[in-house]
Amino acid sequence: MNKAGQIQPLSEAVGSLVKDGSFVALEGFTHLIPFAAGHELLRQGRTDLTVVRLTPDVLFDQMIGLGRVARVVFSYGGNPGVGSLHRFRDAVEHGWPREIELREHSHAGLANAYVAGASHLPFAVLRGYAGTNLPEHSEDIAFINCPFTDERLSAVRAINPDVAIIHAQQADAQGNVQLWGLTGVQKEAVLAARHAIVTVEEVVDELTPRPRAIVLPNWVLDAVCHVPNGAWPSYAADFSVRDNGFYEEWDAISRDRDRFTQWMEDNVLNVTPAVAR
Amino acid sequence: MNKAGQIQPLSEAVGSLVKDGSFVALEGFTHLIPFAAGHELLRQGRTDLTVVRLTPDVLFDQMIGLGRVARVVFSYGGNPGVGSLHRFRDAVEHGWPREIELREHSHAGLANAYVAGASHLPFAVLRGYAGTNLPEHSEDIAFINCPFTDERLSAVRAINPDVAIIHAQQADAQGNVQLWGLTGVQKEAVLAARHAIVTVEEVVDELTPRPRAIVLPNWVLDAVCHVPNGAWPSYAADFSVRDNGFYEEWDAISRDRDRFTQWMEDNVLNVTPAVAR
Amino acid sequence: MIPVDPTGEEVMTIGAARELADGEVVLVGVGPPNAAANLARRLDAPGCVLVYESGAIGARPQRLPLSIGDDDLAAAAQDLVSVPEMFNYWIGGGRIDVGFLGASQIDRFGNINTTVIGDYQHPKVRLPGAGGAPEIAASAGRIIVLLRHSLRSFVGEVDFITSVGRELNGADGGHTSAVITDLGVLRRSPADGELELVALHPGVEVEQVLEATGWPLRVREPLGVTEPVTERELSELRALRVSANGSS
Amino acid sequence: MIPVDPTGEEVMTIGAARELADGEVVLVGVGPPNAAANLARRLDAPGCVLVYESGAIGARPQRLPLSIGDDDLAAAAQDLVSVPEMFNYWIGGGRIDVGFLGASQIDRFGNINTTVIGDYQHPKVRLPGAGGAPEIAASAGRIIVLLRHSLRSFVGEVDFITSVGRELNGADGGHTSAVITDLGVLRRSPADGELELVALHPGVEVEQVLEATGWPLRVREPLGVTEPVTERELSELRALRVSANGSS
Repeated sequence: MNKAGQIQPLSEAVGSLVKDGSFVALEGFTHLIPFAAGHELLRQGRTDLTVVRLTPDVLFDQMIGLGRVARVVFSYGGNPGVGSLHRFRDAVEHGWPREIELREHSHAGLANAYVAGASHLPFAVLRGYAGTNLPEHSEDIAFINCPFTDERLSAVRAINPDVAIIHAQQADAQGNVQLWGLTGVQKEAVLAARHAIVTVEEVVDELTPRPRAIVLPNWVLDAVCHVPNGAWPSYAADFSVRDNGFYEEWDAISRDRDRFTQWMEDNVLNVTPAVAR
Repeated sequence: MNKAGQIQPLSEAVGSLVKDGSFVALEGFTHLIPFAAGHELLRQGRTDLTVVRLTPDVLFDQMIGLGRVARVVFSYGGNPGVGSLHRFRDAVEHGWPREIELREHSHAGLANAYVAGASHLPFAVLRGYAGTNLPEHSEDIAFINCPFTDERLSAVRAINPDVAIIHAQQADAQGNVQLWGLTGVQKEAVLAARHAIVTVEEVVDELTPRPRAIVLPNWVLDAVCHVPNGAWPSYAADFSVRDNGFYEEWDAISRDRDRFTQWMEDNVLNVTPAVAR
Repeated sequence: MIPVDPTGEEVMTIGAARELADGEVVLVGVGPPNAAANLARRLDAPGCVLVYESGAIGARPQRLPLSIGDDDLAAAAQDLVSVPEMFNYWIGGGRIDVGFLGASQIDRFGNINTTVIGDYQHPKVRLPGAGGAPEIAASAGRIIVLLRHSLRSFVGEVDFITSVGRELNGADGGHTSAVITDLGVLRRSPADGELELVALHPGVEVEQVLEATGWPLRVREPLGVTEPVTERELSELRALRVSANGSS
Repeated sequence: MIPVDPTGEEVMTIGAARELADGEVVLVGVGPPNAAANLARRLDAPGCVLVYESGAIGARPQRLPLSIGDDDLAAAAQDLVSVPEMFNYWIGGGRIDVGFLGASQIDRFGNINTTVIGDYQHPKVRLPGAGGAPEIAASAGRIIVLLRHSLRSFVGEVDFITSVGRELNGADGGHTSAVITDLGVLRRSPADGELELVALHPGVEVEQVLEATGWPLRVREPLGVTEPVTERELSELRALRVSANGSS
């Protein structure tokens, strides 16, 4: 199916594709995290979201702390190299500013749930989960027997988000996208979702194949948006470096409810993003 | 597990790893077909083999025609762009020079059998096979129900060959391998097999990452052998082009049992391969 | 003026090329479908996305690929992916609008046999087998089969169902929606999925088709006639073939 | 001469680094395991292959990675693969000899909790969760846990089993084989898989360990003492840390 994704402003892409209550994947495994797109979604007031990501970090902490998230599907919720996600913990431990529902996986389980979603299969099979307490708290994990060996294995329910949002290094003028370096589960997230938005560091005339890259042709994308530095404080290899200082700073900002709220107003909600990128 | 694959002569690699009766994958999907290694195996007299490949073409036709193959696991047995594999047909239709057992898949089924093998899982799930006559002639295809949706899906038994043999463009001096272009199921075949042999076009000091490449580190390989043009009449992108003329010529050579046998003696069995490559 | 009359295979290939709408995502197999898809891209469907099961996505071959593993095909593609990814994410994932398939036998419901003629265990003719066809047939939006008309190929019952011709659950769409032959065009009945003759190529009589079909073929009224092959279509197709031969 | 005495964490990290044999394939998690594996590579196991769940295979970082997604870590790796491939082909595929894991709680069988302190639905402390640990624990040849000794961490029963500590079917090998703490070394009993104190770090008394362990810890006789930290080990570790700080 040819979605013929076009280059367009981020505000239009998010505005037309993300609704209140949408199931949104914002993927990026330690690299290329789509912060700018997530912030745009917050500025547009979207709420009651189900959000999914293997490694919810500061971006999900921000969304959760503003009360925009009803449900988080995830496998590791920490501030990498720093410690806790305080807004995430506050929501789970004290229901502030609202209760959130958790749908919890291991990385292997959630990655394979995307794989199943991308493959148009209702589930995926893996080892793992056996003997852990994870299955008893999840409707998305089950056990099945191998039809050949009768071995017991785990199964995870496929994930098919309404919208997948990722950040990449490059698009060409037709909206074909290339990203490289640690590419995580981004291909699977895009192919599993009904719609896909990609923000990119730069738009070039033609994509030159790069080592260790994945390509997402425009016909599997709905929108491509030119947003330089759209991963900050995460990074885009060959364009920026990870702002480790900000991740450490976030620990202090997010510990306090009022300071967090004020910071979000000053730095995300009441900010006009650079235009005409 | 670190197999610490070393660079060594092809004759030693094949001699130490392939036995009569071995289950051998010789993979290459329309590109990088390991002809030289297959011929070495024939010269060493190996027989009663179970051989697996998605697209058995001229190489398997040669092995089958010499009576070295007891069983073929495959999904498409033709001479691409030319027509039938006459030795394969003669064995199936007339049992010449011996009966062979077929274990037949679709591409999707066999590719996923390798995926399961590489993932240390006993089976893989896919759509497909439903309504076809393939399952009733296979012990390697079954049907299972999704534990979440109860949808009926097909399952294929994992494949774990004794040895996988592939051809690649490059190795470095430590035996790390890089191949690029159409890479088929080669990574899965190597990772699914107990042992792996790779023949390469060239040995370089250091591998430079290439676009559209896969890398097989030496610790998943048993042996790496320097065999320039080791894919002929197939090709290695950026090193050689496909010898389409030979594939057409093969049609005539292989139609006749005597001409075939003579050709194999003159061109494969009684040939000393170039040494010290 | 067309210098030489089109052959049956040329009429068939051009008829298949006309089936594609611009921008569609097309899974291309070996043989005549390969020519048809590449011809369409040079005619009225330049935005078609060609996908080859060998792993090439968005292939833009400069010459007609001789096999689906052609070097030129890989070099000019938008991306190359592994075969498992191709079948799981791209074909199985439901991203293909049109699958072109060939066949050795086809029946009235569009079931395809590429496995054996005769009994499976003791075949009269051992055919190449399934390849990617079963999953392409099951996953693509619609399937177009290219096949020369003959009693050997158009049979009452295929000896072996390699790929299923119609939706198993009776749902709309999918599976064999059209068969383009050297004599005319068959399409799937919206009512029950049986193939019906809907058009003859110019100069072909309906009796020729019925005689070359191994079951009582339904004829849809009014029976159409396909547009004559144009000079542009034929010259583009022949140029494609010359480029292929030049490369071998 | 060691300029400054090693801290407890340094003793623990160096002890973990000593567990690796040259050439082993090591799955490295965040935090202290990261330092231990990179230290081993600079000491007696230069041929160790470092694998990060972020997708880096054969990583050769020039400085200590701050997170498993460090840019330097990716750039110098032998290869980068997707996260699904990492978990399916490399970790699940059984290619890892040693998995280094951290923990918030551990029990006598090496079961690990990184999910919650307290009740799952109403936790006292919500921890980050599973990450890659359950499958690493289930698939690696052996698991080494790095954890500072305290009653909060070494508990009679973990509040939540995130990763399983011993083979479910009682088979040899696999799962938690050693716990390196700031006080000493615990190893899995070959008989029943329970963790036993096998060595103390120099200057540590056995009572200190027993008091910091929330179950009646078995002591294997004769109880050993680990080799004192060498100047080379300590200076290499400190150089690693300086390089990490210098990069932030």
